[in-house]
Amino acid sequence: MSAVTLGLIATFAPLAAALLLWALVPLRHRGAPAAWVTLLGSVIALAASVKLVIDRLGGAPDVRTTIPWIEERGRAMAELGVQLDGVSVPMLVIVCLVALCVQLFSVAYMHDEPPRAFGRYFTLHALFLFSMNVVVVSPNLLQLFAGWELVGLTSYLLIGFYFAKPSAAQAAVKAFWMTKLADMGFLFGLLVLYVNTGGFEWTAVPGTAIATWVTALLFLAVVGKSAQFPLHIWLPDAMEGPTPVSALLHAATMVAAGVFLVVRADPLFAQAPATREVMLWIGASTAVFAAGLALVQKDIKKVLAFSTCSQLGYMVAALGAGQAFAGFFHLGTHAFFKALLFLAAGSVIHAVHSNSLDDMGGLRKKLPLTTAAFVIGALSLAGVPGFAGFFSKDLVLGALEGKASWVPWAMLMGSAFLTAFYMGRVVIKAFWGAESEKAAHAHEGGLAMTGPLVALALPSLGAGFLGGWLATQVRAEYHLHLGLTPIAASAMALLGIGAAIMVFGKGGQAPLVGTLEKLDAFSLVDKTWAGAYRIGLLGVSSLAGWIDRYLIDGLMNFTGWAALEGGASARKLQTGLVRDYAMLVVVGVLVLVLIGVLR
Amino acid sequence: MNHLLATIVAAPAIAGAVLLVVPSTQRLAIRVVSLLGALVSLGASIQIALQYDRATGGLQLLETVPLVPSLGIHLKLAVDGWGVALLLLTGVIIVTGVLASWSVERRDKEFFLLLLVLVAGVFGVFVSQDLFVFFLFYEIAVLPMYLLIGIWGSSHEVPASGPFKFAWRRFAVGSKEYAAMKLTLMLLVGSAAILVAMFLLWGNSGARTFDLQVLEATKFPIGVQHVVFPLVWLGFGTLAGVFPFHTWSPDGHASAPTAVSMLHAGVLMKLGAFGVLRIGMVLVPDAAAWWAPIVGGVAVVNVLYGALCAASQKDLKYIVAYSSVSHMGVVMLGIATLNAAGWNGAVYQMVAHGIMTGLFFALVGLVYERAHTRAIAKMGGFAHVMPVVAGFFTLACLSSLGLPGTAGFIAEFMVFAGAAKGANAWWAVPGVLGAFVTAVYVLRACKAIFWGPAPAGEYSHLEDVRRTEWAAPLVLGSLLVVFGFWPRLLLDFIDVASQGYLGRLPLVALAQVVTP
Amino acid sequence: MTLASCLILSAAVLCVGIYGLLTRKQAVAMLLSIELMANSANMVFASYGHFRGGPSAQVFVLFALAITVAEVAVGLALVMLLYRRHGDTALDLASEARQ
Amino acid sequence: MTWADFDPGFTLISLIVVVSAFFVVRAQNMIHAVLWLGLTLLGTAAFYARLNAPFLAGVQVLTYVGGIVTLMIFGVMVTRRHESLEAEAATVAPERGLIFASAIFVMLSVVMWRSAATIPSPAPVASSADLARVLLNEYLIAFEALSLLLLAAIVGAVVLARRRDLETSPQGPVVPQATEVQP
Repeated sequence: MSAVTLGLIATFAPLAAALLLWALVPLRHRGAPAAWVTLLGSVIALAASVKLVIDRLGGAPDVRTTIPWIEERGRAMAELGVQLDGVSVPMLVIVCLVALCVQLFSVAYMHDEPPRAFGRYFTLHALFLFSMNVVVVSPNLLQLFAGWELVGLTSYLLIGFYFAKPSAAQAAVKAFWMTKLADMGFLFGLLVLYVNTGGFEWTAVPGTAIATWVTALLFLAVVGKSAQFPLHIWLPDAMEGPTPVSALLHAATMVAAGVFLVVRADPLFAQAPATREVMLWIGASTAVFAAGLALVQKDIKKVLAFSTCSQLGYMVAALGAGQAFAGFFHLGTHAFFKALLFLAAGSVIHAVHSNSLDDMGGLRKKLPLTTAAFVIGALSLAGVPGFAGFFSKDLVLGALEGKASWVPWAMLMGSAFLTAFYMGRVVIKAFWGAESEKAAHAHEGGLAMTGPLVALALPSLGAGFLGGWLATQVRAEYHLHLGLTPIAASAMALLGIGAAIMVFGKGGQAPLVGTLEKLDAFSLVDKTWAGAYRIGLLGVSSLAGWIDRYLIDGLMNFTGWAALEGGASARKLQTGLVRDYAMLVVVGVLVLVLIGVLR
Repeated sequence: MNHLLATIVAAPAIAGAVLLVVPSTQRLAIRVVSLLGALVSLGASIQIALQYDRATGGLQLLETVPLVPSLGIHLKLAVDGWGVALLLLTGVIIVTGVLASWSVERRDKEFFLLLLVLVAGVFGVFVSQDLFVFFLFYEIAVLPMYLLIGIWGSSHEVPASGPFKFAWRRFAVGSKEYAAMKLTLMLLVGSAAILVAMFLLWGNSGARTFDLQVLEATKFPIGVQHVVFPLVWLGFGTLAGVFPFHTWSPDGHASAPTAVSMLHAGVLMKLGAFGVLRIGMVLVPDAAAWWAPIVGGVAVVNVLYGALCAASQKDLKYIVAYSSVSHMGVVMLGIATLNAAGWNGAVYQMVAHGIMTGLFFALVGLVYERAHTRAIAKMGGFAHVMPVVAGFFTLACLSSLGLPGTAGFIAEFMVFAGAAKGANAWWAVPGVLGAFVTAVYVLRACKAIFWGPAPAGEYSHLEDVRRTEWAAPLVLGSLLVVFGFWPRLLLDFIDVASQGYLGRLPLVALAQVVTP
Repeated sequence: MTLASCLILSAAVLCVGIYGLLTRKQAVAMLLSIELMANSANMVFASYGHFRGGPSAQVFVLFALAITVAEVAVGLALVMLLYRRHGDTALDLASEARQ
Repeated sequence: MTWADFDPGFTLISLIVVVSAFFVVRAQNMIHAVLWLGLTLLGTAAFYARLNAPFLAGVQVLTYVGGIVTLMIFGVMVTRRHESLEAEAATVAPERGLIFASAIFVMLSVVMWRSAATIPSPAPVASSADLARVLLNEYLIAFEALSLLLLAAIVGAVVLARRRDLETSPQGPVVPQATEVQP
């Protein structure tokens, strides 16, 4: 099979599953069979993408095929297609693998849902995988945008999966609005690019000024999708969705689409140093800011959510530093260990029926496998040498080393410490310490739950060693070097873990926690956006509504009123007396004759 | 020469005539006859699309019958690419509209009769190539609306307020009679403007003919063009909801019964935009090029202002109605760009919005029929009892906000790309902002109606879609997605027509277009 | 006898008729005033006919006479109706048009 | 205009016509008013005779004086309210009428004076035979249309006047009048 066919299979197998489930209502309503259909689609997609990787290992070249999508004056204005190269093929594998693991996990995790909801859940999962693959294989920015919006849609629908809960409904809408707000940047960027280059190619060379505009606008969308400051507020709320959804969409793949976009559009971004500078700072500050907030969350999923923000900040900072490969590599390893962390957290939540860290404790005896998985994920996330996260984080930090300003580098170093520290907190609070009341009846889930954990733990351990191969794929330089950065980073990770054991091992509190908690509770960014929404949008819209009803339409009513009133007063001329009418005739004659005389 | 175009116009009219002799007690027969008339039209429109040669373009399937040769009036029917797309839209909407109004109780015979007359007029407009006949059909399409809303509509109250409060005592603002009267009067004022423009064209054509092809070939004096274009723009534009002559639309669509809202917002508003495009832009291109910045500026107001107004509404039907004002602004924006992308987008948006708003109104009608309320505040959690309605409503919302994969995206994207390429690139900014505001209000409404805890009390036993009600969501929903993924189904027709007509625009306007 | 004097005579008759129309209340009296005015119009016709020659003017007078007769017939019928309805012939009573 | 142009016959006719017309509109008694109208119409007939239009004069006497005046008298009698006739014949707003009537008179006089100045002198007389020829050739269609009008007037008058609660028979006076006018 040709590479294009395989790419198409990887993309459309999940869509076929989704369509099948959409059309065959009884199948969907049965529940369990729907899961198998979706899983089958994902397996096919994964198989196709693995075959692609094998082919590439065998030296298969990059391929790119397009067909016209939108036409203008008989010429293709927009195209759809498949581009399979060193960026999209590894990404395809990552996405399909994580998705398959998460779906498999979901079979057990969502077991208690009513069959209809279960079917809907898996239909949406299939749709998500399709949308994500559309993003991954897209040969141009327009198709990427289409997939981008579609993953946004599935994210919206999956966050709102428990739509009966008002908080979930609110979170879904909020996520959609925030990302849609940012996506306006994407659309504007596309328009600017189109006007100036006549296409949507990321290989275009429109000149620095235009490139800066385009990339700045695209980056706006990245800020929204990848939950960077100050548009990150939707991501913690998105944890209202089922935990596997958080693992797949809001940790491993969808939020990483922003990073993927920048990696893809690297040729464009390379022409816009100003944009990169902004990215560097925003990424670094998000990394620190989110890591700080992760420290004080009581909800295990929210810790992970803020951690995702923080790690995405790393990637964005690396991209800003001009090291697209570092960001991409971190994206890959992060996808594995963050999905692992979320699924392990899901396993915990499934066992204790609570999200709150306070309800957990001492779970390592009840849930040994989950504990092992979570710890592997946490160590990887913390960047302990040898784990996947170490290699990629080291690359990110190395990218920043030696930049004009050392501040971002220091910020990321600081947040590396914080990362290890807050992960240590979670591990200790959840798995060590005294056994909580709810933990008493906890037990491991079935094979469907543990299997994916194992499957994801392996790459979390070892994916770091694939960096070399990945670098050849994207034609980047990659070599491990022993310098200041790896040593400092390892030290930070170990220090953080040590500090966590020292502080939390005895049930203590970290310094500054009070301040951070207040900061978190106050949630300034959230309030600012809410205020902007209430005043800026609702206020203006009610004003517009009032104007339309009472001024514009009022004016129309006034016209009608004036006509009616005018008619009423004109009617007074109609006395009904023949004599008066006759007199009017006489007056008329008089006027006519007068005109005749004077002429 | 076959008679497909005559068939498409005549089928609803004949069905209407048959309805006259069907006794009003035969309720099923009435519906079946109406449905047959609609189905024949739909079939004919599909057949037309199949027979139309997309490679050649231009006017095809010509049929001519002289009516008043001494005045240059001919019943000349032919169809261009735009017409094909809009005929398909009309056919789909009328079939689903008839099925959606299956449960009309009161005076159903007259209801279906008027519906069929109306749709015959719509078909007539899209296929007539004689200005006089065009106008005649236009009026046939517009006028039944008065009765349809006045008799079968629904009323609500609008409290008196504002500087024109004193005018309220003259009208029952918000009642169906008020809505019907306002709609009819405003559209008739528009018609009067069109009539004047029409006779100006006729008088200055030299040939004393209403034949559109002859008029197209005529180079009108610039002075005449500058009088004709604003008349055509505002005359037809009133029907297309051009600010500030859009206020008939929210009240009219909110008061109208389901099928009528579907047809009116779905198809009739397009007549207005089609008129501006086909008469204004094509017949008087020099003035059109001069006026385009103004048309586009007003359209931008329409997009953003309509969206903001929709965001402030508390009545479900008003939200949908104002969204039409906003989306028709996108159409007018596309028209004003004066380039292929914009025009293609405008016509595509006509179809996309027609399907989308038809779906919206069909679903709103379903909800209203069951819950007996349109106030969003009273609803909540309806997805528990009517999941199918919720699903399709969400789909309509997504197309409305221009999500890729739905027809709305293709249309809006082309319009914005056209605007960005055109002389006034900034038009794209409020356009995209309008799409964002749309996202806010449609999803908020969607959440408020369908999401949340399962409804209790009187709403706990609302039924989901059943029997003929399936038609509108299923057909229109699928088309939204199909046209969203495979735009060439329609674009091939639209593009060939746009190419043909664009050649007529003066070079000044074309020179402003940045060609990459 | 000049054309001018003939015309001024007819103008005088016309104005007397107008005066009557404007001042009388009785329907019959108003009809009489109208008759005067019609008569004055006929006089103008006849005068011009005399001074410019040709039979056309006289033909028109004849026609006008016949039309006047028709008018009086219908007018009187209306007066009868008015009388039946209101028991009076004051035309002011027939002012329903105001409502 | 000199005394040589003074035409006593015309002056007399003028006086009769104007004065009697004045009494038509001023008479308190309606019967008197109708009779004054008869005198005006007779004066007009004499005027026609002086204008060399004897046929017109004849028709004037026959239809107007003979027909219309009779009809009017019937009308007055039928609709008469015995007890309050005098009061109802009263006039309203005589000043207004006077002002408008005299204004019109002044205007018309000016216009007519100017217009008359353009017509030089009396032209050859048209005989009754000429009249008949023109009437039945050139104006035949108008003539026939007129008979149709009269028919319509008759029917209209009958329809209007005839009611179920019939007290008097109004057809009587109308029908002979209509037949009488046929020349």
